[in-house]
Amino acid sequence: MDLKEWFANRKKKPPVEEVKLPLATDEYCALWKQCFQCRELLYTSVLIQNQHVCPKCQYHFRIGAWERIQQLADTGTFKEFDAGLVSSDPLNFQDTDTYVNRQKEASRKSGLKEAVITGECEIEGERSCVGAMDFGHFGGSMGSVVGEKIVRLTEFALEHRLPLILVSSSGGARMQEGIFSLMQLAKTSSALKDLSDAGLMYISILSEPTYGGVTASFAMLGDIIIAEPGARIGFAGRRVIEQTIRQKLPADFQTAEYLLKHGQVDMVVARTDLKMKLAYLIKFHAGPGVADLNSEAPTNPVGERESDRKPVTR
Amino acid sequence: MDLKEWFANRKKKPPVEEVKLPLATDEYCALWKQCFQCRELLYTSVLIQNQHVCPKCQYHFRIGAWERIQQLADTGTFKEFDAGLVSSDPLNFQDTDTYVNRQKEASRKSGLKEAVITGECEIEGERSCVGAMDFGHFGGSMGSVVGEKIVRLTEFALEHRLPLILVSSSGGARMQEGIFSLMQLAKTSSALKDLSDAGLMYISILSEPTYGGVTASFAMLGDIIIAEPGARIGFAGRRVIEQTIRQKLPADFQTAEYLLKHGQVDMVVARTDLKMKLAYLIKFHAGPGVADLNSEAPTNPVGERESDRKPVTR
Amino acid sequence: MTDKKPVPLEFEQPLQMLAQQIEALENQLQDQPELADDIDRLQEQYEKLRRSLYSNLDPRDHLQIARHPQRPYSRDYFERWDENWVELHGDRKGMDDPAMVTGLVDLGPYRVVVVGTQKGRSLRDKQQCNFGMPQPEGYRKALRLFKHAEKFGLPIITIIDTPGAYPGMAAEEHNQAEAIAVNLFELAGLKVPVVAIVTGEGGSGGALAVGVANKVLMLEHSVYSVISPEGCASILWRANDKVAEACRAMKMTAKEIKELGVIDEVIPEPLGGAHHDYDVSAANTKKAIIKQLDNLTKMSGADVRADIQKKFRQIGAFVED
Amino acid sequence: MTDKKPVPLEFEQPLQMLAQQIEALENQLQDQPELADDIDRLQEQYEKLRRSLYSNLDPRDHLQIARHPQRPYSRDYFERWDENWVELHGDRKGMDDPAMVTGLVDLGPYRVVVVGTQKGRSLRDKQQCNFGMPQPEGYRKALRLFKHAEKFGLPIITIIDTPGAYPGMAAEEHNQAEAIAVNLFELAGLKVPVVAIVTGEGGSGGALAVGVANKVLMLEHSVYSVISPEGCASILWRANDKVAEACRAMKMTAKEIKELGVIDEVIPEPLGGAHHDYDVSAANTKKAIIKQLDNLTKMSGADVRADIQKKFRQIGAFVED
Ligand SMILES: [Zn+2]
Ligand SMILES: [Zn+2]
Repeated sequence: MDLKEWFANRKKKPPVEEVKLPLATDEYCALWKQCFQCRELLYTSVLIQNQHVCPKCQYHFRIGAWERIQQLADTGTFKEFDAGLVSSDPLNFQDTDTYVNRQKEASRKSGLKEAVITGECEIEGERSCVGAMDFGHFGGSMGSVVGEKIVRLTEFALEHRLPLILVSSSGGARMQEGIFSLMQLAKTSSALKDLSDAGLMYISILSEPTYGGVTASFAMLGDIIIAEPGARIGFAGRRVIEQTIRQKLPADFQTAEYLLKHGQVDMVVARTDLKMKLAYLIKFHAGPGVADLNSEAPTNPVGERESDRKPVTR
Repeated sequence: MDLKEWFANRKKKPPVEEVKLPLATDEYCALWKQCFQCRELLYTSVLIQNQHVCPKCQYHFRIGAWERIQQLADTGTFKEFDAGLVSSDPLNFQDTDTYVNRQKEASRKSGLKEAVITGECEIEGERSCVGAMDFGHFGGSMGSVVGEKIVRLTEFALEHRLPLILVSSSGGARMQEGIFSLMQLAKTSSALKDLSDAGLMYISILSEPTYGGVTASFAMLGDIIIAEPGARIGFAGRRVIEQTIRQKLPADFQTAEYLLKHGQVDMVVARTDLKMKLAYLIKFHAGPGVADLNSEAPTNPVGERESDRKPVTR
Repeated sequence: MTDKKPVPLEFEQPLQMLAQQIEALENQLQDQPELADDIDRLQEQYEKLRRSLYSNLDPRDHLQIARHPQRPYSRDYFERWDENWVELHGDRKGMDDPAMVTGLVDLGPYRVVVVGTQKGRSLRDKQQCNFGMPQPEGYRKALRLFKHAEKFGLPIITIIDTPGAYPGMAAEEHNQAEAIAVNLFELAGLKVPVVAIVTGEGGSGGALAVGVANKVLMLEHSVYSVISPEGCASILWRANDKVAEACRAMKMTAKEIKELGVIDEVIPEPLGGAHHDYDVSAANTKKAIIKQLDNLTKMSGADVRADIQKKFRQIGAFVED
Repeated sequence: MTDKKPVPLEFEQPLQMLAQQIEALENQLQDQPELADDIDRLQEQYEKLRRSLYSNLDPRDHLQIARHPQRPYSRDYFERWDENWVELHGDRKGMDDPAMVTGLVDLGPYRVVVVGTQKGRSLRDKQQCNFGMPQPEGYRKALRLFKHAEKFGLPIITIIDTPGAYPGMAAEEHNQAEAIAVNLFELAGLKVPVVAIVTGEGGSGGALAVGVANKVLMLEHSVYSVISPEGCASILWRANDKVAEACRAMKMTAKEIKELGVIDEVIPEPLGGAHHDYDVSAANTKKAIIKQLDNLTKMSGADVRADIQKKFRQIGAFVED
């Protein structure tokens, strides 16, 4: 079934209400899983085999950061960066529970220390810097650690002149770190400006869901922006908007396909094609870069394939 | 009467149909002139005194290139450039009459050789490059000569690091020079790109009417864009749009005020205030320029007034 | 606005009652001269109470002052900084967002480009300004002026007083997330100095979109937060009556944020808040800006850029194993 | 498209009549073998007429071929230049104009960014593509891709086949004049080479918005003009039946414009027009592009920019006293 058919079928179904991600640990325990969209019962092992995409209706299940990295990185090539970075509690924040307790609970559920995993790896042989967010950890929210890890990854990419790939999945900035969280928007965007001015490539991948401060910073700054089918992406949440404008929004509002139609993403790519597409784009853009353009005579003619370059294939 | 009142009054009147500019030569002969908007009979000498703005309703009459220059330049400071440039007839163009004959007729009516006058002058003591178009000559259309004169003026501004001011009034590109006329859009825009990259200031003034190829090139490329009250400005003409979309357009469509509301111009300035406003803007932007920003340490702190700079006044 | 009497806020009730008592006594003073002493005593008490009240404000009280309907807005500052300031309009692409005011201001020693959010004063103004919530086109208008400033080597001054971006359908369709992100990105790469002042509410990404600056200043009673306290209360407490708690928890007042090292300076306000004296508020902010520009304009373009990058690079609180 | 029989144009009527005669005779050939000679003679006559017809086209005939509903469009070329080409979408600000197609193409020796106007093939496509008339957002989408190309040092190939910009209300409100002007401005400042090909109609400023290039090529039967011939006839002759005259007067055919020195090369088409063989048309254009890039990519970024500036600086016809 191709994307068009899948999407056409999807429309016939009643809109799926708020999808809750099952806990990653439970997921591995369960033998069976029901598709949120077509209601088909699926063998968990088959689902994993198909990169957590329903083989029947192409529904894209939310996946965690490690699954994402495993899907994108060539086997055995991923080296994690900054695994030891953990949040402090700069505001001594407490609502109905303390931030410290909530952090513990988040880690217990996700098995992660923070909502992003960063590192370097090869993608079809192309050395790259990759960061993947995990909505299962604290709603994928961005606090100081997420900001710092993304900036360090960006700095590494700049230093080693590598392409940068960030896979977003986030509810937005982390309230419990208050103004520090807000400033991570500026911090990450600022690092990306340096990367961009050096002529390096950044591909942003938006997965279900990407909202708030993450959308309003690095997620929307890709040289190329790719969304996963059906992913919901926006700045303000659907419910907040409906309350504000006092009217119902169209069913497909803020979906990847809606964003494509409204010129906000370059393409919608099925997860099962994502790795090959990324590799193609990285190879395509591996050229002399902007630095040569400012020299008197470029050593490599612009856009020309180097004779020893690997052939571009998909 | 302020602008708002004037505009409100204007709306009450039936929309003025295609306003024909009286011949410049006739204009000086006539003792009386009737306001196109409020129908008041005005002494021509009073009207000239008031810069061709109706003292009663503030209607801005179309003015010629020489009147414009006389209004903007400090007395006796204007030096014309390229007065000897005249059109050739590269296509041997002929419709119901030859281009050669139409050129002669245009010059007879306007007293001009071409639809733009360019040169340098002082504006409240600020040395500037000024070009003014004349709708009374061949509908202010841009052919090779208009393009060439504007480019030469721009190059002079670049060489001498002077601000550039262009006052547009045009029906668009000149059909009789075919593809040459179209290419003047690229030619003028390209020259302005060089000027801009050198950190120099270009103020575009849009006067009644500015359409087609002139709007789609230099007229819309000002660092600051000023429109005259009531001036009609657009790319496609009102009638063509109405025929295409098969509906009536709002009465104020494509007026200066409509463009202001739609974010297309920085300000609408009455002709009687234009010179002072221009002088203020030129002085305001006379600073170290972008070149200094790229040096290691600017000789003039950015934005700081030089001690010997003339005070900024309006 | 300064000629209108400041409307008292909720927490100012005791002060207002005292003021009414004093007024009542003063009305009787001609008939009963012996009241003079009482009045003096009450006046003293009033001044004491006033000082104590404003030096012991709860974060939520600051929020109320920051949102005071008579609070001076961007235009009030621009007009007072330079009575001949020139407003520039539009994003050049279809919209002139009244919630984002931009123009040219002559500050005396410096000519600057100003960019500020605008809430609107009259009901009609408020509606036009969308209560200070810019549309994506507003952020893009700001960006146009940032680029203008850079081209001509003019420093940029921004004023922040916004609940944030607008949660509307068209705003999402026109990609407000991108509009904000691109501003953060471009502001961080400018070669002219930027000074931002939070004068009222600094709400979320919509505030930051004009807030990435070499120096960020806050007025004494202004607030700056990652989410509105109402939003925070409703999400974390699931209760609308926990706004005061949310205000406290988020540490959103000028003093607290300065202590956290996120901003550079707190600008004092007239006693009772900026709306008690527009002229003094404008003079204070102008003075603070000029002081900052005196240093920033000594830097080269490259240094200005490095400075802004370094500033935000450092912000964050974490532990490294 | 190539599997569909080309629909004949008005001026091709004599040719078609001859073809029908030949077909009729061929059907009788089995019964009357003596017809073979007649058929051969007619075939010969047909080929002669065909060559003579296409070598003596009136400017208006070229216009008709350029506007042929089966004419290959941007997507037809991109697909044939690189069957794995990647389309990129959107202006990032609210719209993805289908009338402007953009993406990445691997030409073999060169990787390039492609930008082309698109007319649409089916009725639904045509409507979505607005009959090849981009909205301001389409020009801005193109600009985004121009900047992308420059950042990554990729040459730009543009395809022009558009009646021009759309005379619509929203297009004016969204400032299409500015969208076009800014593209002219920015294209002239790029540090990567640009090659533009007029493949069909090159209509006015809307065409030029993706046509400011180091090398401008035209297909043999394509046209390029400052205004549509219909517009020209209606304004200058005040008569709708003077289109052929307008075509002639404006000198809008590839050959004429090459002779005027405004373009660099005329690319031959399959006999009868590009729609007779998509593959050959794609191969011809690809070959022409690669030839141009072989030279252009040897230049430095600064030289590329200087070259494009110089190219348009020179265009114009005037006399100096
Ligand atoms: Zn399913
Ligand atoms: Zn009048």
